[in-house]
Amino acid sequence: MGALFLRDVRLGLRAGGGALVGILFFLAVIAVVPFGVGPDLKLLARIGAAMLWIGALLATLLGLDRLFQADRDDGSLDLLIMAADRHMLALTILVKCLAHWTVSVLPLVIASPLLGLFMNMEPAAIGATALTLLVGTPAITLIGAVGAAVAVSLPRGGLLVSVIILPLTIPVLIFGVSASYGAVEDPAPFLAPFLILAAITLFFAVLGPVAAAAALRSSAD
Amino acid sequence: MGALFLRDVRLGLRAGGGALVGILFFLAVIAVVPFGVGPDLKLLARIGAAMLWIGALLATLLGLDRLFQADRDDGSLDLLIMAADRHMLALTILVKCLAHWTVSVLPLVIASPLLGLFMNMEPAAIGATALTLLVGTPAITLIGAVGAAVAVSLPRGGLLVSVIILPLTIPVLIFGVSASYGAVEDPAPFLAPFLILAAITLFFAVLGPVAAAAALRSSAD
Amino acid sequence: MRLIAENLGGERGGELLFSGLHFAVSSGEALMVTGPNGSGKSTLLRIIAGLLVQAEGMLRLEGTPDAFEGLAAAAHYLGHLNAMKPVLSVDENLHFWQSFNGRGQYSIAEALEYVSLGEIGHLPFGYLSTGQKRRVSIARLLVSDRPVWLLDEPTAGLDKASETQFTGLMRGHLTSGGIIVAATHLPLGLEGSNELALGAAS
Amino acid sequence: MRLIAENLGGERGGELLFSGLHFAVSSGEALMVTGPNGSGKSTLLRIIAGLLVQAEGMLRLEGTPDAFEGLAAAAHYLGHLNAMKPVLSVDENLHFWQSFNGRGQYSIAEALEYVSLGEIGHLPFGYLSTGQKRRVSIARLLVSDRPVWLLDEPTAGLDKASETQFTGLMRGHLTSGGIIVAATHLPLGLEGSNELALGAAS
Amino acid sequence: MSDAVSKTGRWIDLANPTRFLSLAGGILPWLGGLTVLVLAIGFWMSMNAPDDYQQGSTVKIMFIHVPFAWLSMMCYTIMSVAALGTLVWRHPLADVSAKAAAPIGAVFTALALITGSLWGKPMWGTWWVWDARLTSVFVLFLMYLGIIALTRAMDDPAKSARATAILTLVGFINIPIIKFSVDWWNTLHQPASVLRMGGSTLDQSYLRPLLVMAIGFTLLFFTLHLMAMRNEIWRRRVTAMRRVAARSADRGTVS
Amino acid sequence: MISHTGFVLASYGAAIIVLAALIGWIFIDQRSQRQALQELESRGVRRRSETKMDNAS
Ligand code: HEM
Ligand SMILES: Nc1ncnc2c1ncn2[C@@H]1O[C@H](COP(=O)(O)OP(=O)(O)OP(=O)(O)O)[C@@H](O)[C@H]1O
Ligand SMILES: Nc1ncnc2c1ncn2[C@@H]1O[C@H](COP(=O)(O)OP(=O)(O)OP(=O)(O)O)[C@@H](O)[C@H]1O
Ligand SMILES: [Mg+2]
Ligand SMILES: [Mg+2]
Repeated sequence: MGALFLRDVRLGLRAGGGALVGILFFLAVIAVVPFGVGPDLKLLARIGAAMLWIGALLATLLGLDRLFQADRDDGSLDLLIMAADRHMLALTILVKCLAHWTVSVLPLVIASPLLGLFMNMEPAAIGATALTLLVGTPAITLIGAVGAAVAVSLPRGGLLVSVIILPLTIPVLIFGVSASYGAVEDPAPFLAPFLILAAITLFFAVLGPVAAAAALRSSAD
Repeated sequence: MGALFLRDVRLGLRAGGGALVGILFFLAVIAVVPFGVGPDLKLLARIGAAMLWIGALLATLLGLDRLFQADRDDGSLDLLIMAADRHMLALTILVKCLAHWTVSVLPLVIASPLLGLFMNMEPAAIGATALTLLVGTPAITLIGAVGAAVAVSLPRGGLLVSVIILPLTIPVLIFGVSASYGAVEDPAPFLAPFLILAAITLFFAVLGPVAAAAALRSSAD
Repeated sequence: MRLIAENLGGERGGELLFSGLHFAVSSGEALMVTGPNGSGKSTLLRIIAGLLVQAEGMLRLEGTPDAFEGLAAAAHYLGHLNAMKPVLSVDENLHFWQSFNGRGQYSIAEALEYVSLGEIGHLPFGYLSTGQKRRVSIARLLVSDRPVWLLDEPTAGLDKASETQFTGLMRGHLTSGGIIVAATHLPLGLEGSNELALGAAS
Repeated sequence: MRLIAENLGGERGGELLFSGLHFAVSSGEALMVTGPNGSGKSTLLRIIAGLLVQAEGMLRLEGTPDAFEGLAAAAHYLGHLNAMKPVLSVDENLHFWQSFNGRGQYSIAEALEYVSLGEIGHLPFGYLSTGQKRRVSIARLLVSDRPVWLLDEPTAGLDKASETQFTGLMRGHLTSGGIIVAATHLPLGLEGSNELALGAAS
Repeated sequence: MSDAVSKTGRWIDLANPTRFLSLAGGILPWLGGLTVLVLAIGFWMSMNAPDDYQQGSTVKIMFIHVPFAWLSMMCYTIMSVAALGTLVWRHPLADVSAKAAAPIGAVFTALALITGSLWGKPMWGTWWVWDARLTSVFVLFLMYLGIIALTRAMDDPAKSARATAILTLVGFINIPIIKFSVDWWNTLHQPASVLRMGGSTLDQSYLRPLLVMAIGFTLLFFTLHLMAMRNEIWRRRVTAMRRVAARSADRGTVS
Repeated sequence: MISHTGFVLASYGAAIIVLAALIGWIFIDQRSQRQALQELESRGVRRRSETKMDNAS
């Protein structure tokens, strides 16, 4: 399993440039919002957490559709499926998701405090947002894995995978953003939505790989 | 050339699930936003244009990296390059870009007024945004084509692409968004950024394919 | 150990390609699946590998060694595709499959030596010629142990010397008690192997 | 028409694979390029097709027919990859290459008939078996006219019947004044063709 | 069906598409007739319902809005059960049922959205707000469309069946969110007043036409669903027969 | 009380139009599938499973 993780991380770094595309897209999102909101720094600070979350959510979608496609195209997927007795397929998928998250999403999480500064957010809000991103974004990747597995036999699943995934990621977004706000605004609680967010991630850490495994198994032909 | 356009459009539609998927994707992206920033209609109206542009950027980027990769992986690219005497390679690339834009981005541009309504935008802002999207998004595709061509020629050039090419898309985004705002907010001008946007598109309509052709020619191996 | 198929049928896109197949392959034996293009050779191999579900009939491996549970776990599958990543080096590719499938009799260097690619391990897989790629794929069979080898046109693209070498490898696998099922258009040079001819199709 | 190479050398990754090649192939002649894996057969074909630049020497096509300018424009290249899209139907794939490369002597239906895939045109290309895919690729050579055929292991995956059929197609192309350069490990059944043996490599 | 067929055999019989077709053919005219009758009565009753002292005549929108909203959720639930049927029992009709239901569900959801919007303008002063219930229904609509797009994108029904089933099941999470969104988040939208613990709080003069309309639209849904399932079975037969025809012609020319 | 007859009419109208379109589509689909089946059957094409099933019943 360690080997699979390493291979996927290497591939991501070497071939796709995944990390940077994500960050650049993230940057683009953050760069453009102030135009809309205008020079109102207060307002900017208020929607900062939301914009960071939306940016991270959308950036995660980039490249997610090829999560299994690439392995299918060169025949690796067959062998991964055949090894299901040794390595439970769901676990294999979990590891692949982790690798994707490490390469494509973790850099965003690390960069988010910096962007929070750009958005004039308070330190507490920045910290809370980074923390919620760290805890919440894996859920997006895990949900995405289901979409990627369902659409694996479509050579250009890109948009379709996003369409399938996005509605399902909305709860993650809601709780992520509300936890970030909870850290600064008084009546709103932080812990409750944060715990729900963690629970969602754990829930999809089980459901996502299992559902994706079922989809992949039926896709083999 | 007509045949190439048709083939690529067909591929995009068939493999990705049809033209509707593009619109659906946009709908899903826009639906995500109110969850993040909250149901504040005023605020939504203000960031509406920015969100529409971000959605369009994301849709363009999804799958753009595979513009030539897919053709290379199945050997078509060799034959397209060999036919350079019959069909100038830059023209071939332009047609491929057009097809990609038609399938992945045009539906979004057409759907954008509807989404503007959802975001509670003013009629003038909606019209301006749709117009800037129509004029500006081809530039993103054309810039992306250069990146895709470089990525094909350098198997480990993924990073390079995102560092060199993608930042070029940010000016497009910024001029697009500021032109959209110029149409409604008084002190901001509309025409100046709009003309710059058009100029960028025209500029890359020439430079993009030529640069991509050069990269592809040197890539064949 | 015995691979047994009873009344096996395979379909593609709702259409039965073959049916009522009976065969049994014991330790040390090889089965050559032959037939014209589109007759279902690859389909049969993928059914044995557990990647497709049979339309009818039964398939089982009797006397599986303890280390493996089930047919798929006990089988190496060498399909048309090489299952290697072009941007990773040959060593990295093989190393991954070795760690993933479990360490075998041979080390990576030894396995590469067996397919005469001793000095090529550091090159990205994508830089190899067709035949060299196929040989790296064959080396994958050596770096992990599996008693059953399912080979789909294994010698496509190999030169004469590599072909004989590969025949030697297969012989070695058989004498050490393995089973081989191979789909092929070209004779693989294994004397005394059984042949299963699939029906004619377009 | 005459394809002439003088002192031709080819390299890969900075390493000279072959050098000082001299050959000339006239209308109606075939040249078989042979050699072990990695000896540079595919490299040579890609150089002739203009997809790679030669390291040294000269290459030219004398007496090119008027319709074509330059060697690359006058050549059909059949590489290892089939250059077809799995999601499009066979007909759509062939139709695209026909429109892109120019209409030839045969219609798509006729070309498919020539490779015995007459009724398969409506199926998505991805549904075909390996040999059927290769045969569709061969049909691509027929739907547009090119005097020079560059074939890289054209018969890989073909069954016996299709192989003979393909030999017939090549004969037809030669008698109508074409040129064939083929890289191959297996005899293609063209008697009287010249052979170019490339040096030994790993 | 002969008398010999026992009750326990019925379900197995239904698994057979041919039996299903003949059964559907028998039921459909009656079901269709009943639908028209109930809908006509419901329409008449709702036209004669008194105006609300607060909402005026717009309360009449309720008689269609609420059934559409209910049906949009029911249809997804049916599809989820069918998805279980595909995945667990591999029932051959389950996939047909799910695939046929999706467009109908999408239409009912769209109508719930449209009538809701048309009600919202006079009541709330806006066509649309991004509150929890409205948005979750919108998400449901998107999910219907996503499922339709997925089934259309794959041409092999056997392959798309399981993929779609998995997606449907994962998306079922949304249904409880829609149902309870009004309780979990305080929103503009009405909380449940008909289907709730402790009995309905709605006045009889509105409850009766509403229930009749709801029954009528439910009957309409089942009629259309049966017809669409029948079409889907026929469509699959046509594709299978076309393939066989092509193949046999193939054999004829080649060997 | 203000009456909003326009909105009521619009919502009933929209419902009727959309439902009519759905029903129409289903009927058109039904006709085309039936025609295709009849055309194939008249050409003598049979499904593979049909023979089995006919024997069984
Ligand atoms: C686009 C906007 C709307 C959407 C998507 C929507 C959605 C729904 C849904 C899903 C239900 C079923 C709830 C359940 O069974 O628990 C429902 C019921 C209902 N809606 Fe709406 N609605 C919308 C607008 C409105 C408006 C504007 C009103 C009136 C002011 C309204 C009044 C009601 C009422 C009275 C019920 C019945 C609740 C019950 O008795 O259970 N809706 N709506
Ligand atoms: N993914 C698929 N979907 C539907 N049909 C397929 C698929 N793959 C193959 N087929 C069909 O199944 C039949 C058998 O294919 P298969 O690959 O098993 O043949 P084969 O005997 O291996 O042929 P070859 O010698 O060309 O490799 C072919 O007619 C092919 O069209
Ligand atoms: N893209 C590439 N980059 C660098 N080196 C390459 C590349 N492709 C091939 N080579 C190297 O060039 C040499 C010749 O490759 P080529 O494909 O021409 O061999 P070949 O004669 O066609 O062999 P085969 O019989 O296996 O097809 C090989 O040693 C290979 O490693
Ligand atoms: Mg095969
Ligand atoms: Mg070669």
